Amino acid sequence: MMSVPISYLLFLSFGVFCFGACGFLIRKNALSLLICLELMLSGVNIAFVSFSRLHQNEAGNILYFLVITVAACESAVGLALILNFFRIKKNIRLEEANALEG
Amino acid sequence: MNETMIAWAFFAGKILLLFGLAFGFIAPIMVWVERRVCALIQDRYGPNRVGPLGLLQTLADGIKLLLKEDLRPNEVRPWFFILAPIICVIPATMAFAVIPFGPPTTLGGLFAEPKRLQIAELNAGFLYVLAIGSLGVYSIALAGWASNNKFSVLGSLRASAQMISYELAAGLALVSVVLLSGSVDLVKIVESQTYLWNIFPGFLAFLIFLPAIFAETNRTPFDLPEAEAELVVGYHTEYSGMKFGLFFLAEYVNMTTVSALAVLMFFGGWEFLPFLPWKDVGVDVNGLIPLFGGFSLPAVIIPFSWFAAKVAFFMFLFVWVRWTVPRFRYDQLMSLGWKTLIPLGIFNIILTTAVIVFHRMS
Amino acid sequence: MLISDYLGVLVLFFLGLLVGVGALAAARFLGASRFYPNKNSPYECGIPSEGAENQRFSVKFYLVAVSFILFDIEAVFLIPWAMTFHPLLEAKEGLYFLTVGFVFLFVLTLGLIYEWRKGLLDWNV
Amino acid sequence: MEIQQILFFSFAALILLSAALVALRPRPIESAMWLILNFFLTAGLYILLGSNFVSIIQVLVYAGAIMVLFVFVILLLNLDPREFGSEAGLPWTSLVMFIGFLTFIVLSLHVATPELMKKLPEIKETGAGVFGSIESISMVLLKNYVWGFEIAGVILLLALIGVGLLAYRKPPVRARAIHTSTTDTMKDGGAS
Repeated sequence: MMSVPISYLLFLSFGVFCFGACGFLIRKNALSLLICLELMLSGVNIAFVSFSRLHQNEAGNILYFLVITVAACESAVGLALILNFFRIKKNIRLEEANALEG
Repeated sequence: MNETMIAWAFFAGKILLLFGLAFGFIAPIMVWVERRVCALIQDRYGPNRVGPLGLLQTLADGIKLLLKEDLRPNEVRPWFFILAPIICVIPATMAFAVIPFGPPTTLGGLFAEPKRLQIAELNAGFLYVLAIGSLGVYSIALAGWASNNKFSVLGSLRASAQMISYELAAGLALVSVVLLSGSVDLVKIVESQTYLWNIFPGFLAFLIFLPAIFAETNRTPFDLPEAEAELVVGYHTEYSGMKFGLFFLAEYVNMTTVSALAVLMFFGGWEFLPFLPWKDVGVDVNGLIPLFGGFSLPAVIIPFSWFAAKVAFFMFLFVWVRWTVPRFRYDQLMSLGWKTLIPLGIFNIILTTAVIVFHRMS
Repeated sequence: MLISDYLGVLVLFFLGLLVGVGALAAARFLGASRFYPNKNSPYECGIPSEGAENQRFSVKFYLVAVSFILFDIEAVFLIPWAMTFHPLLEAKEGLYFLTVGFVFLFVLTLGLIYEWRKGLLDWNV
Repeated sequence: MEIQQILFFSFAALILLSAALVALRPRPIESAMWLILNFFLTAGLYILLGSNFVSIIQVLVYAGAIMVLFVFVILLLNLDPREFGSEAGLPWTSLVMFIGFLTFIVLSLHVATPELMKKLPEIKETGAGVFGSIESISMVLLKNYVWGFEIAGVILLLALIGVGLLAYRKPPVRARAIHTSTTDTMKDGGAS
C-alpha cells in the first residue's frame, strides 16, 4: 500500500515535534503554549501510528488512544489553570507568572 | 463501455444524485415547505405568488440573496468573518458521504455483484458522520468571535455549548445501536434490522436521539442561540446577503443528514415495514421494472423512494415541531441535556446489554 | 483498495468548498453596491454601540465544554467496547465483556455524580 | 512515483507547513485554526497508513473536541492584543529555532539507517479483521489492553475532578436569589 520507508514517517514526526517544542519555547502567552503542547503530542502520535503500521501490530494504535486521553485531560486542566490565572491577573502573559520568583 | 468506465460513472452518479438532491432539491423545497406549513398552522396563506403555489419563492429568495450588497461591518475580524460561512457549508456537504440511500444492488444486472449505494464505504461508518458533524461548532464559534458584537458572541457561545452537550447525548444513544446491531457500518446496521427495527428494542435510545438531533441542528424548541426576542438572531446577527444564505443552506442540509441518520439507525432504512421487508413483499432489489415501450428501470428505485419518503417524514416533523412547540429556557435546555438525557443514555446502555444477554440466554 | 474509499470524501470536500466560495464570490460580483457609512456599523438595534466590546462571559460555558470533551472520549472508548459485544458473546466470554464494560460505565457514572453533587451541572445558580 | 508516495509527500509537506504556522503565528486563534488544519492533514496521513479508525478518532476527538475547548476559551476570554503579552525577541527566537533544527537533524540522523529505509510491509489481516479497522482495534483493545481501557476512564474522572476544583466557584448568594441571567461576567459574577 504505502511505499515509503518508516524513517520518512519518523522524520515527519520529529519535524512536527520540533516545531511544537520551538513554539513552546518562544511563545509568551499561555494559550499558544498549550496549543504548541498539543502539536508536540500530535508529533508523537504520528510516530506511534507509524510503528504500529511497521510491525502490523495494533499496540501503537491503542497507545494513540491513550495519548489522546492524556492530551484531552492535559488541555482541560491546563485551560482551567489559564482561566484562573486570567481571573487573578486579568491577562494571560506568562511574564507576570512570577509570584514564586525569589 | 468497459468496466472501469461504468464504475467511475456509477461513482460520479452517486455523488451527483446526493449532492444535487441535497442542494438543488431538498433545501429549496424545505424552505418553501417550512413557510407553507407555518402559514397553515397559523391559519395564513404563506408564499403563493411566485410560480404555482409559490413554489418558485425559494428561487426568488436565492436571487435576492445573490443580488444583495456584500456587507462587512467595521468591527469584524476580516478573514474569519468570511471563513465562518464557508466552514459551515463544508461539513454539511461532507457529512452525507457515508449515508447509504438504498440496498446494495447490481442495478438490474449492470454489475456482476451487488454494489453499495453509498458515496464512500468507510470502515468507521456512522462515526464519520459524528466526526464531521462535530466540526459544525467551529463555524458557529468563529462566526460569533469574528462578528465582534455582543449578541453574536453570546449567541455563538450558547449555540456551541448546546451543540456539544447534545452531541454527547446522541453519541451515547448510538452506542446502544452499535450494541444491538454489532456494527458501525450503516449498511450492516440496516441489514441487521431486516425484520426487527431498532426502534423496538431501542425505543429509549430513540427518545434520547430525537431531542439530540433537534438541538444539534439548532431547531426549535432548541433554537436558543437565535432567540430573536433577546439576542437579535444570535451568532449570525452581523451576517447578511449570501453569507447568511450559506448558514441557512447548511441548516437544511444538516437537517437532511440527521433525518437520514435517524431513519437508518432506528427505522430500518429502506426496508418496507417492520417485520415485512421488501424481499417478503416480492421486490427483488437486483431486478428490473419493465416500463412501456421496452424501457425498464432498476427495481432499486422502490426502496430508494421509500427511504426518501421516510426521510421526508422526519423533515416534516422538524417543521411541524418548530411551529407548535414553544422554545425552552436556556437553563432548562442545559438541565435536560445533562441531567436527563445523558444519565438516561448511560442507563440505556446497561439496559440494552441486559436485554441482549437475557435474549441470548433464553 | 482502501484509499479509493476516501475519494468520495475528498470530492465532497471540494464540492462543499466550491459551493461556499462560489456563492460568496458570486454575491460579491453580482451584489449591489450602494454604500453609505452607517451600513457598516455594528448591529445594536439602531442605537450607537454601548458598553465594553470585549466583555467576558460566564465560566459555566467552559465547564460545559470540559465535561463534553471528557465524556466524549469516554463515549469514544465505549464504541470499541460495543463493537466486541457480539464476537465475545459468541466466544462465551460475555461475563468478561460485561465486567469490563460495567466497571468503565461505573467510573463514567462516578464522574457524572461528582459533577451533579458539586453543582457543575446547575446552570442558573 | 506511485500515487501513494505523491500523496504522502504532499501531506507531509502540508503537515510541516501548518505545524510551522502553529508555532509562529502571533494570535492564539490563528494558531488554533492552523492546528485544526494540521489535525485534519494528520488524519489524512493516518488513512494512508491504513489506520482508518484512528483517523476518524483524530477528527472526532482532536479536531472535534479538544480544539473546540481551545476555541471556546479564546471566545470566552475575548482577549485583545495587549493581554497576550509581547512576543519573544528575535535573538531568542532564532536561537530556539536553531537548537530545534539541530535537534531535528540529530534525531533524523539517528533513524536514517539502512535497515529503517526499507519500505513498509503490506497490510495484513489480524485476528479480527484488517489491520487498523475498527473491528481489529476494538478486539485488541478489549483483549490485550483492557487495563489501558479501564485506566483511561479513571484518568478522565481525575481530570474532571481537577477541573471541578480549579474552575468552579460557588456562585454568590445574591445571584442565586434574584439574578437569573447567564451573562455574569467572570470579573464580578464568577469570582467570589
